[in-house]
Amino acid sequence: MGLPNASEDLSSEMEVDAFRRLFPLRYFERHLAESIRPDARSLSRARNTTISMGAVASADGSALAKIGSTTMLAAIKMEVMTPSLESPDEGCVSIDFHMPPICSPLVRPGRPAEAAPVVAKQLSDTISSSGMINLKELSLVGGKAAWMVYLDIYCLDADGALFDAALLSAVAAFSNLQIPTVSLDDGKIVMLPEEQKEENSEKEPVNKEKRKLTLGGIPFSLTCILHKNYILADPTSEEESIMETLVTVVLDSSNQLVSLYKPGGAVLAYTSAVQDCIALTRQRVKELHQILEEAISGMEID
Amino acid sequence: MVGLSEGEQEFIKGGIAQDLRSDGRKRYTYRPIYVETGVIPQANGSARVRMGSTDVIASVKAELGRPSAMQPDKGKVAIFVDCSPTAEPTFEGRGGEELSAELSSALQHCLLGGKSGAGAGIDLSSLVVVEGKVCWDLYIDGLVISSDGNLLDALGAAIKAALSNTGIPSVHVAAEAASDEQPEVDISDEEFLQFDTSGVPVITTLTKVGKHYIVDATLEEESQMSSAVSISINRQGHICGMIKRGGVGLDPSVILDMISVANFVSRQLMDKLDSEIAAADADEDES
Amino acid sequence: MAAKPSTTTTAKATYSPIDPTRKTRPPIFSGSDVDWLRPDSRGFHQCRPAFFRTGAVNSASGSAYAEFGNTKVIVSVFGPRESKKAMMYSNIGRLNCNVSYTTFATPIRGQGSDHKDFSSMLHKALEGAIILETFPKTTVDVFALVLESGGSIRFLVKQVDELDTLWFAVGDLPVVISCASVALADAGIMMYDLVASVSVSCLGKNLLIDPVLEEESYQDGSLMIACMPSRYEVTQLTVTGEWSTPHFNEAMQLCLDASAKLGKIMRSCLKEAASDEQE
Amino acid sequence: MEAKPSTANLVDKIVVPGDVVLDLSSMTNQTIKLGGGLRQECDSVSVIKAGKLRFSKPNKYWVESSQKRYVPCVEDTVLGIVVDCKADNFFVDIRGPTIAFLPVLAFEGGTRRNIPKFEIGSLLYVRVVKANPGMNPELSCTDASGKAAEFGLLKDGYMFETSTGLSRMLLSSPTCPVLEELGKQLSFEIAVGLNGRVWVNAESPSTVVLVSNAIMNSESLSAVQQKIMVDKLLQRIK
Amino acid sequence: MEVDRADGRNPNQLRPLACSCSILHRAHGSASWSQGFRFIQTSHFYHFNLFVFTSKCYFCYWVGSGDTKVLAAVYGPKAGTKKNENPEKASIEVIWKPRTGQIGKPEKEYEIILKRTLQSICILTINPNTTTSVIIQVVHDDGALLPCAINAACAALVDAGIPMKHLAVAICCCSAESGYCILDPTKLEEQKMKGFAYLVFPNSILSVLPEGSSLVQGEPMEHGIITSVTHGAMSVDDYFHCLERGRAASAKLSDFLRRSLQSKLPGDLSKAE
Repeated sequence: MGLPNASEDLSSEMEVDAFRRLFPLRYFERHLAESIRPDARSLSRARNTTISMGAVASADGSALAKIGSTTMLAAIKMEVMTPSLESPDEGCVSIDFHMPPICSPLVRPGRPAEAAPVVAKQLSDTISSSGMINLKELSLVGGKAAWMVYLDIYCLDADGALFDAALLSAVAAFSNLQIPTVSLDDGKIVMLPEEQKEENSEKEPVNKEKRKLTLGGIPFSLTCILHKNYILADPTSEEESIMETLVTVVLDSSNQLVSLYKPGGAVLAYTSAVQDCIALTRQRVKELHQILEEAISGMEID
Repeated sequence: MVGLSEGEQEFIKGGIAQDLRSDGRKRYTYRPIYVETGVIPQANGSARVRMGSTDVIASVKAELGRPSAMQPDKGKVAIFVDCSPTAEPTFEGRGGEELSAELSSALQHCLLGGKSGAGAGIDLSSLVVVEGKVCWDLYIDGLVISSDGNLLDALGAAIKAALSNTGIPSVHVAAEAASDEQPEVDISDEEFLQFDTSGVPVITTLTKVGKHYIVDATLEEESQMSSAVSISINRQGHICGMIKRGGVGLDPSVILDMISVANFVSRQLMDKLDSEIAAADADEDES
Repeated sequence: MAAKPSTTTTAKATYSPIDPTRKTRPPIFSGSDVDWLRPDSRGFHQCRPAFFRTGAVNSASGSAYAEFGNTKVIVSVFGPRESKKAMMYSNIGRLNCNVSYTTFATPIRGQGSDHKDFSSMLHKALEGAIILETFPKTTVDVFALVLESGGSIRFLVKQVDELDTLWFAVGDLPVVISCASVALADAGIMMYDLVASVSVSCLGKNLLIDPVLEEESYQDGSLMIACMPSRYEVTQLTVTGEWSTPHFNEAMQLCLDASAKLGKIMRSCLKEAASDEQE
Repeated sequence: MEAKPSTANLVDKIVVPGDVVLDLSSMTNQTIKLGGGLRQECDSVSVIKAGKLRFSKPNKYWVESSQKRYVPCVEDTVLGIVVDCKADNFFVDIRGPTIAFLPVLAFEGGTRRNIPKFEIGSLLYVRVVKANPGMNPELSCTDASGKAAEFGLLKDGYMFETSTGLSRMLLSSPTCPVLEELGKQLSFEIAVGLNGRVWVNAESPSTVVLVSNAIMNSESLSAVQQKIMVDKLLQRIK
Repeated sequence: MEVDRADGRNPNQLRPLACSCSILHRAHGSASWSQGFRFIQTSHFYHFNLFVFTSKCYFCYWVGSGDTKVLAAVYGPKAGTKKNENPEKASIEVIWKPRTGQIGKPEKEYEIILKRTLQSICILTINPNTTTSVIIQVVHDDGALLPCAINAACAALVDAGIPMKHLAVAICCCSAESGYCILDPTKLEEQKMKGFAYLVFPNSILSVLPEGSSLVQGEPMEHGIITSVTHGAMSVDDYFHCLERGRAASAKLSDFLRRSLQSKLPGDLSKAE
């Protein structure tokens, strides 16, 4: 550490805030040398994470996930479709990720953020790779009708680790999903009106039992920054902009590797670093699993 | 946009304060209004209205459509305004879009009434042919040819004149078809139904310059406004819509005062407009 | 019959299985029918419970979250910052507003697009309250996202026919306006006063304050006011439907009183946030 | 893998980015000059552009490569085209990432009173005097001592664009075979800019055409091949 | 053999490679890169193929095997950077042109991955406030498209003379249910397999430094991952297995890349003695 640098000398004279803005990298490296981060976290510590279920009343399933101040709102809407000929007894899941202009000063209306389609693609890849959702469960009437699941995730506040928060909110929204009871009416699927649910007179619901999806291996992810020999878990957007090498590891609950995503970056990832990232993710998966369980049980008590 | 020197600005403001505007009018006097009807033969109805250098055309086109699920006993009306680049070079391309959208939405507010249809200038139930199945869709298009202020009032007047000029073909419905099929209809080429336009309101825009407000502001006067309130009022003196432009806040009592002024002024405007429309229709019949 | 359009007119081959028969017919009530209960069992002159919170979005200069019953809105304020387009020199600041909806804001999944009309109405309601002279040459961006709309059937209608879009649903706009002014205050933008906005629906002879969208779709007329409560000035005013002058006066007074109350709630929310900060 | 390379046996060989060509820790007390395409990283020197590693005694190393794009470098002589005239500067296109500035006073004895007039589109033979990253490069029409030397406007003639490698080859000493052979039989004027622009002028247009073709053909030919190619061309006009 | 591949390759065998540089006249640098041959489609191409890697016998052998082929063109450095880019560094812009149709989400993702990968191998501080555009045209896609595009882009950047820290070689490894893994899959194989990983490594370099001095964390520099993108679930061990195979293959690839770059440069320039 400590290449002779002009900023080194200045740092004692300058105000902390000015130093942070002018020499962000050195500011961070000073912290890293002490194994601490500016927000008082240790290097491997993720930010405080919360999930609240059922945040959107008008959706069939929804959740709000917060990692630090990164906030994601995921909501699921179910629609009916005719399944394709290739897979007549499967439904379909369509995942979209939105970054509205409210979430970050870099996004302007009319111009979608560059990161949005990439995160959306990553999410749908991850969810389909993990096999969390059995598309066969989404079938209503074989070959005739199946559920089309629209999952929309809105980033309400972008402060780093967008993918982690988005995946968490998506997973939580799926565990919150209540499939509406529907009945067959004239060859068309319609929703059973509330008041008829008990009486159940003429129309028999086609999906009486299947009100919840059974989720397979649930994927959880952790994004880490590689910088020199340091590994920083769960970066903020400030950290992401200063140290550009990111590694996102997705593991499912049985510790299968669902994705290891490292798009370039100045730092090369060697075997040991990859192993360290995976180990950190293993721990994080346990944490997130517990947080999710608590959120679900909290929902049931209400 | 209007570029005015400070002297000119003061002149306009001072004139209004003394009730003598730069073109010699008083605060509540309109510029002379000329109405011409039937200017577009292809349309079901059309009219051209000139107020000073402001020049607009409105046309009404009727097409058979299907009533909305929410209101099976009503026809549908849509209003669109287009700003021609002849009025202002900056309207070229997408330049006029913002103004067009603002005018369209203001006209919809002022002429089409509430959701249930109450207060609508146009009786939407008269447009239904077969309830729930066939109705007339009215497409009202406004075109701004030359702009010298007070576009909203001019467009409102032009639409009123165009509607009075509109003939809707009478329709004969063939024998009742099965309940969920579209009935066959026969449109007559000769018989036309005339619209009752007595309920159509007129729009009066009161532009506040300094402490006073004026009607029928020119472009130069509009550039000096602090805010403007457009009030649409019908024959009964009821308010049919209102919209405010310009950022500066208004005291509620001023708004109430404006309404009473508008009530008074609009009656004159409506009489003037009716006589102009009658004269124009007579002209058209002769020719 | 009525459910048909959603499949025939939309491009995608999916539809929402909302039961068409469930649509409740308008609660027909005459002028004397004053005891009729509103869907959310409020009194006619009673607003929905309003809740504001500042600092909803960390990365914005200022932000606020508002919840009025089912209507949930987030507004972020960015700036004053460099103007986006290379625009003409201006010795006063610019205000740029944008309102958009999430795809799940309405019962039927929408497109989640920008709402041009609301954007320009929001702009008009706010510009009179902001002291634009304090940030020359720069822009303040006010972006609003409606997370959930107050339960509307408007978008169902929208799919049926393009012509119906001209029906104006003002429901969420007062919430957006009030929330935006709290967000502006949170961002430290200089303002003459907060802007509180309230709307009133007229059903028959009754006036319903702060209508939900179900009520709005059966209304005979509507009045929306955005005003600066302390200065007692109206910055924006929209009226549709037929009103006699006394009726109009009554509605306006109702709105002004309600916005004064709303203004107090907004003020106390800001005060709370400020005192929290000091501690 | 082949035997471990040493600097000596890498010289005149093709190297690609990332290759480490010098180990400074084993070369203490030596001064080395690094040319284009090399970069020092702590104790080693690595390659950043693909090309042939060159060494000239006593201590110069560089990577010789050829590109279609020119990146300005101080003391390069280039051919520029005037694209605009402003009060203080001529704007000159030198095939670089940005337009270069030629101050109106950067001429021999240049004063405010005798500003030269160049029309837009005129071709100039100029020298790069400043090439700082992030700034437009600055040109001059004088040599280091302030003399006009051969710099200035190129009238008439024909200008064509080649790769930077070819123009460097044309400027190398001893004179490159193609110019050598042409010069033996024809008389012509030539100006070569390191930015890959070559200007040729001669009495008869046919000579200009021949010379330019010979030069353009000579890229990627060996010395012997160049001679044969020039001979063939010359025979054709005889 | 553990597995039969449709085209008769063994699991560690790559499809034959071909690379040619400077194929586009107007671009400042360009390259085409193909993995596998399609005899009929590509025959017209050899007119300007300066470098031909393959021999006749390959042709007979590989007819029928699919090929993935990508053209890359580089323009720049051009003046100025876009908004939101750091003007103190050079910026790299990647434009992905699919073979047919519009650019969609997968292509957007490719663009970003490619951009980040190229950013990490180029030296961005030498030409600040400039933009270098890399245009990727997909000619044919039969599996391992992104690695193919990365290789092509890297060759094109070298051709344009953009300053680079080192080269990059990209490879696709598939992992199957039973734990074995195959290299450079065709599209069919990609779809059949449990999961696959796109891996990008630095090329193996010539170095005058003493043996072992370039080790980082006990591993040679070229074993560090520049980019890793995986699809499908696999066990962690499978991933490391892929990594190992990929590294072995990347040595071959980087040899090939070096040879094709060497042949592009004129054999000897002025040194006529």
